[in-house]
Amino acid sequence: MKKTKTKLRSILSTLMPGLSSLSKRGPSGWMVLVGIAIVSSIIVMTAIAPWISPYSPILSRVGPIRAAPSLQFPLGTNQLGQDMLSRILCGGSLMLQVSALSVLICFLIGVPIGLFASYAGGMVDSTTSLVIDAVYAFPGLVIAIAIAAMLGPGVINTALSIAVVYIPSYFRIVRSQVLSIKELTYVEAARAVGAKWYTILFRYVFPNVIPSIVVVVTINFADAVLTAAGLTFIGLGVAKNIPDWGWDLTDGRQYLGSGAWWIITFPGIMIVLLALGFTLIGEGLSEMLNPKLQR
Amino acid sequence: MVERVDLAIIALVLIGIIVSGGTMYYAATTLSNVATVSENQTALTDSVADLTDSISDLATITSTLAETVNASIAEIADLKARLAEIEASLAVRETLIVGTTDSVELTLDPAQAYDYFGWNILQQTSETLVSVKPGSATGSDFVGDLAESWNASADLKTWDFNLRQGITFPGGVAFTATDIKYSLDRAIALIPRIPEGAPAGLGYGDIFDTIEVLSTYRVRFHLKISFSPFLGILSARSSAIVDQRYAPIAQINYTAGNPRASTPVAFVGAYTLARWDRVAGRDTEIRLDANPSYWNLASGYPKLKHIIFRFYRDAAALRLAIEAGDVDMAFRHTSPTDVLDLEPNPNLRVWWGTGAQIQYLCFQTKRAPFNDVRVRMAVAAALNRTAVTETVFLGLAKNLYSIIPPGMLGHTEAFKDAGLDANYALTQSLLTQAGYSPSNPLKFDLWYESSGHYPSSADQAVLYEEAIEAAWPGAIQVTLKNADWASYKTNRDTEIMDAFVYGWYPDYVDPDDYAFLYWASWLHLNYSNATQISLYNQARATDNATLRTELYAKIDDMAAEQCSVVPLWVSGAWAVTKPSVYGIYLDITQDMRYWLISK
Amino acid sequence: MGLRTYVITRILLTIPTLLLLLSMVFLIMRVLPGDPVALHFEKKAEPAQMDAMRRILGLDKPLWVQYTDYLLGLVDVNYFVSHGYPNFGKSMQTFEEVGGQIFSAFPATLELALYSMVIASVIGILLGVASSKSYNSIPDHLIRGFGTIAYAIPVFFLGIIFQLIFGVYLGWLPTGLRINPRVEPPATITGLYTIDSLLEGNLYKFLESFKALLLPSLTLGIILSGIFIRLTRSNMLETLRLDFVTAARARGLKEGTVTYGYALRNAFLPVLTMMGLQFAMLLGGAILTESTFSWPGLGSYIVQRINFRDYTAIQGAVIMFGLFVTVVSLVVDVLYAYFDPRIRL
Amino acid sequence: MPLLEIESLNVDYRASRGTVHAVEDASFSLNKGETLGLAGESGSGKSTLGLSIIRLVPYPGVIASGHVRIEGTDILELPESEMQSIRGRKVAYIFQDPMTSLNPVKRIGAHFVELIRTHEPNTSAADALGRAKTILESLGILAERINDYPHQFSGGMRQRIMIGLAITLNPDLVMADEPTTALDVIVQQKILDLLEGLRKVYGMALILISHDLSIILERCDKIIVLYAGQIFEYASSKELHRAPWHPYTQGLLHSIPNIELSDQKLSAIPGSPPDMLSPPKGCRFWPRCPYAMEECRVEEPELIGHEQSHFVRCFLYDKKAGSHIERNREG
Repeated sequence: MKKTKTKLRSILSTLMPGLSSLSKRGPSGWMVLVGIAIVSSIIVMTAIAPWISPYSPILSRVGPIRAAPSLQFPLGTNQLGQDMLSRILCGGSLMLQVSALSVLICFLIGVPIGLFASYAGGMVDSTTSLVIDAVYAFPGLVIAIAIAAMLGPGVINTALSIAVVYIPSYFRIVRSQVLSIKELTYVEAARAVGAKWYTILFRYVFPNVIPSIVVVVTINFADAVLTAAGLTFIGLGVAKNIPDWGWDLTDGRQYLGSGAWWIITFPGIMIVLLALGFTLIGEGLSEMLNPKLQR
Repeated sequence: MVERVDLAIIALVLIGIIVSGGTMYYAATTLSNVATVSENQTALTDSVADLTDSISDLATITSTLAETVNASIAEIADLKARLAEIEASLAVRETLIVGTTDSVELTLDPAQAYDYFGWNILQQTSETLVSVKPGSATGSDFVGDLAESWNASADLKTWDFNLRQGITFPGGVAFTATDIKYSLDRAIALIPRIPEGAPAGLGYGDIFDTIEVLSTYRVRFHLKISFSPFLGILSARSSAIVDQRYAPIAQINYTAGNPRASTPVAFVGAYTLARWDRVAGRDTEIRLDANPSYWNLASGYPKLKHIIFRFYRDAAALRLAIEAGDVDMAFRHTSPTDVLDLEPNPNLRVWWGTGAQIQYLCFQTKRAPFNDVRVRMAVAAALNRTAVTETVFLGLAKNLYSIIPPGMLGHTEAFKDAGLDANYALTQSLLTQAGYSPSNPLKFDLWYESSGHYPSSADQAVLYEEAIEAAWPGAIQVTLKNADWASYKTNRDTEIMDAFVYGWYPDYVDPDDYAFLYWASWLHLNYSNATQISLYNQARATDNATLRTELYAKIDDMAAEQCSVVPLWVSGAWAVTKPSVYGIYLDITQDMRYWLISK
Repeated sequence: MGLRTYVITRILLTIPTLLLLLSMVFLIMRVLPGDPVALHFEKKAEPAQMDAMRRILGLDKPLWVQYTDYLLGLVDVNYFVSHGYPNFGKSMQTFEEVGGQIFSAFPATLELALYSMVIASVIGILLGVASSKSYNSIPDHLIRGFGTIAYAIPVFFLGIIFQLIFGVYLGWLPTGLRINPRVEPPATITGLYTIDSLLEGNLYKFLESFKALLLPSLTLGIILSGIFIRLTRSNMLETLRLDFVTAARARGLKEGTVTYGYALRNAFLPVLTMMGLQFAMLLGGAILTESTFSWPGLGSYIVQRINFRDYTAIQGAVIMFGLFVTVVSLVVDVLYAYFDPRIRL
Repeated sequence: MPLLEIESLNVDYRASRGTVHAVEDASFSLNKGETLGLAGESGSGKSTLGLSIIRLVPYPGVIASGHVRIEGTDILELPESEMQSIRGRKVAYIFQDPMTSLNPVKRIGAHFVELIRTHEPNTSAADALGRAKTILESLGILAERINDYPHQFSGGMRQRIMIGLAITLNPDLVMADEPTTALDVIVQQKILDLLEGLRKVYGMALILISHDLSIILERCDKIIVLYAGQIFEYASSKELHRAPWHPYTQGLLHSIPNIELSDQKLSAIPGSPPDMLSPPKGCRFWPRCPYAMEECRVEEPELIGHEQSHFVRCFLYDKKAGSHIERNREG
């Protein structure tokens, strides 16, 4: 246990200086480390997949249909006789693209709105809050489904439909932060010496909001992955000729009854891992950044 | 002093306790019943032994004896009662429980219903003049139901029917020729107000002219056109006979709000609709009871007293249900994988039949690349049907080389004969003629429907794309695109799809209901062909089978040269039942005739 | 501010929110590609027929008329009195009363939500407390691990796994539907099968419906418990470090009293609020759970209706969902105010 | 036998960044009815010392070694259950901030009832409530307010309630940790007087923990001066007041305004307490000590005593116990 810990630490610290400092931050630090490890390894895997995957992930009948895991096909084959291992290796890209895109969109829209609206205060603030809360108070998936159906399949469209769901949480966190920071003495002081509003907003307020945004971003990553999987499950995924864990998971279901557990299990595990990685990072960070919990 | 906040936690936990507690209690009571019975019996034998040993405490023993006996009798009676109650609630005997993933789309009014399951239920509850003989191979040999005999004029424009006598509606009202006239007049009259109904869909307006009651039991149909498949039309559910009392001529179901409120339940069919529950626009329970005044009772139909339908969301759920024995029969749809997987199961029996559902590839002939017939033909030649039927449908669907499915007259192998199947050499030569090459590749979008309207359409699309691109590596670039059914239809009408896969399900079993697909206006392919149409109309106007066969064959051959629509495959048909169930006919009509089933 | 006025104002505040939601959905639906009219015609559809259908569906009117008509329908009192539910209009696909459809589907969702909420809160609170008590020790790490993983599992994946284990391999529990198909559903009183069957006094039916309910609610409950564990834990950790907890210990009170009577009782309030906020998410999960378990609830209803572009149905369902969520959050707020002596209403 | 006897007690804080010796080798004893003052700057470990007496050192603190004997029994060996019965009944603890040391969602009465019935299970709730009422009365709080919630009371009243809770089961020892710092000056005196009075009435021993030496000087018989977790000086308050030995104590005394000395120049101790994670080698005070010598930087002085009444930890005083003649400061 201890040995592996130290080993992991040394590896990581060579990988990226500064990470090792995390490991000094107790369990929460470790959560972040493990999370980063999982996510980065998945990213790397997906990146090099084309070179390491034994077969083409979309080529049908490279082996028998629904063949159980064997030496030739370590993770078996699916209903089209495609090699599951290759599909697992390549299948992450879609999830990663979608989640990354949606997070980007959320960030670019949610944060500015949150900053300006809550800093401006008054009518602007209250009206935006009303709209945002309306969205927030509603089962996100329904909206995602509706919008996904509206925009039709496609990476960007899926990302958009997910983004719409998570923008509110950005707005809310930013708003709550800004409202508290606004009143802090040094901001008051800055205002007193006649600093411009944008100076205050970006020089004083924004930097203080960042930590809590980082947490939301990571959690959002996890949720985006899960929501993307959910949309595919409902049948709003992108075209089938791109390997995707979400699709395999959805397809696999109808072959469970006939005992082909491997079609669904492995993509499922991958999705869980990816979401888990992001969640770990998020939770670790949020615990570190939560002053009330620091001892 | 009870603190308020306690309540919150208590409340939370309490609900949990109540729920689990309830279960515990139930389990406990039943178990204890069983236990005490056996206890009492052992006690009884013991006490008998004691009796023989000593007479001294005879009194006590007899008393205990009495007690125990009474007790056990009471307990057993109690258990029996419970058992009986349960059995009664299940009504296992004479009941067939059918699991399905279907649901009545809208209504059970013949003038409006236009979905497979709705028609299937109607077929049990209603009667038509004629119907296809169960097990018919071609679907063209008709037997009389309400009609005893019939004959058509030479020009196929006038049809006379002699009706079966002594048939009564439930409640004893006699069935006569006026009911025929009434029912079909009603169907036609409602067309403008039910534009989506079957009579509109089957074009009753273009076929029927007038209906004339010759006598109580004779009726004559005057048609606008010479129409050979007229018996097919009459055997369609939209021609079912309704009861004037329950189906007023002006009645449109959805104006009544609740479709059940206005659904004519009293036909003259083998079964009557005893119960129909819907939750959120989907069926949750349908129960059919045997019709006591069914005209064909004499010959022993219907065989079963009750048919109960259970509704599952998807094939996976349905498979689990039939496997677990929750239902006696699973019909529409267990997936090919599942049915093949279940076949060896000794506790189940799989019935195979003929399918009539077809799928075909459509080309948008309005614009490039598919305004060039050579390109259409090239892609048609690149299609690998076998890959799909064998891989996706595991051989349960059959390659289709003619728009008319096998078994029906006029079915040919036109596209195969024209070499339009996995014929990569042909593809390459045709594309070269059309000026395409790896340096100037052919690019187009291939669309499929992705919300489950068609079976495993995504997997099919993947294979089609693979085959097409493999035909001439580098020279063909297919972009796979998908849309859910609603958008798919819009895309069809807005003509944005270069090539797309579409399906067809027959209204009546006759080539007449298939052949027109090659130029069907509603596919928006901007393809029309006067010769084909005239051939089609000729085939309509004659009842000479050989002549019709030739005509349809001609249409197919021309289609293979034009490639506006390329037939892909025809579905198989199957039902899974418990071994005890028999009397299932899965013929080309696709009808499930429940009155023939027994167990 | 008295409790009543507070509640009333809150209710009044939900109206604009719902109106906003409705308008958004109303517009979104109308820009969705796909046309409820076309969906009624499998093949031939002459323009005349299309127009007829469009008239029947009331889609021939200009948009704002449709909108105002819809709103007027919603507040149609006579209709409400006669039908027992507001006038959501008729389904554009089945022509049934949307109100009727929704209210027939809602109990299923309610029952699912209710049980999963109970499961989630019981698991979440108990484990959360346990892990906060054993801060930074093995049990703490284990529980947190469980919580984090539970949060990261796609709800339908967990559901399928449960179906596979308990339904297929062990065959203990049904894998779908609200009650065993061979059993007559209980007479509808509340619409919640478990409750109705108890009211009927039929324990057999209760057992059956409970068995059917177990897997879905467990699936959803476990997923949700992940969050609740985290919330309870962090709030407990904060509270456990407050003076009055140490003070209580210093007075020699039993550890149980200190943990539950002091720490949890104070930590519970923020957890309660968060539970309220999580409710929307629970419903989101319910949609996937329902389609995994053939659960005939509002979730599968809305998914299916979106496929049919059934405008009225979706609008109705959205309002229903929104109402559900807002009511829950309202209840939570009131509870909070009621339980926390520092807040006086 | 003394009421409380502490022997070479060590308390560590095992933080993730290293171990802090919050209390180091503390030994002293306290007799029935005596009053002891624990003085020292914040972070000097006085609260930790106090809490370790009832075994409530907060996480991640642990009592590393030593003995805490109450009436001869070493409480560090006791099982938790017996420890619980000691807390509140034998030893009571009054916390610094009355605003946060009552359960905000419990009524005042509930606090009392709970306390009484935990330690005397066969008292009826009614009796317990009665007792609570009388105690409140005696503290000058109206009995009918027994059903109010903490937030409805002022700080001073809450501290009274805390004191009330402390004395309810008239314990042998009451510890008051900065009982007045959170309150304004007038109330402070009232509270302290109240405490004093009650102590006399019930004859309890009192440990008064405060950063304010003046309060301790006027209220306590014995005084312990803590610095960076170590006892620097331990003497009777008279002795200490007359002749403070340790430079640190002297510093503290100089920083107290004194009415008697008219021409007193107030002076604060330069510098600030050390970082406990890496305390200075040798004497922990030398960086701030005006008399720091070579050896102070190298080795750590021990607590040496003359008579049984005065101990000090400083090289200025001869290791040879007995002589308390100060070495010439030039040397």
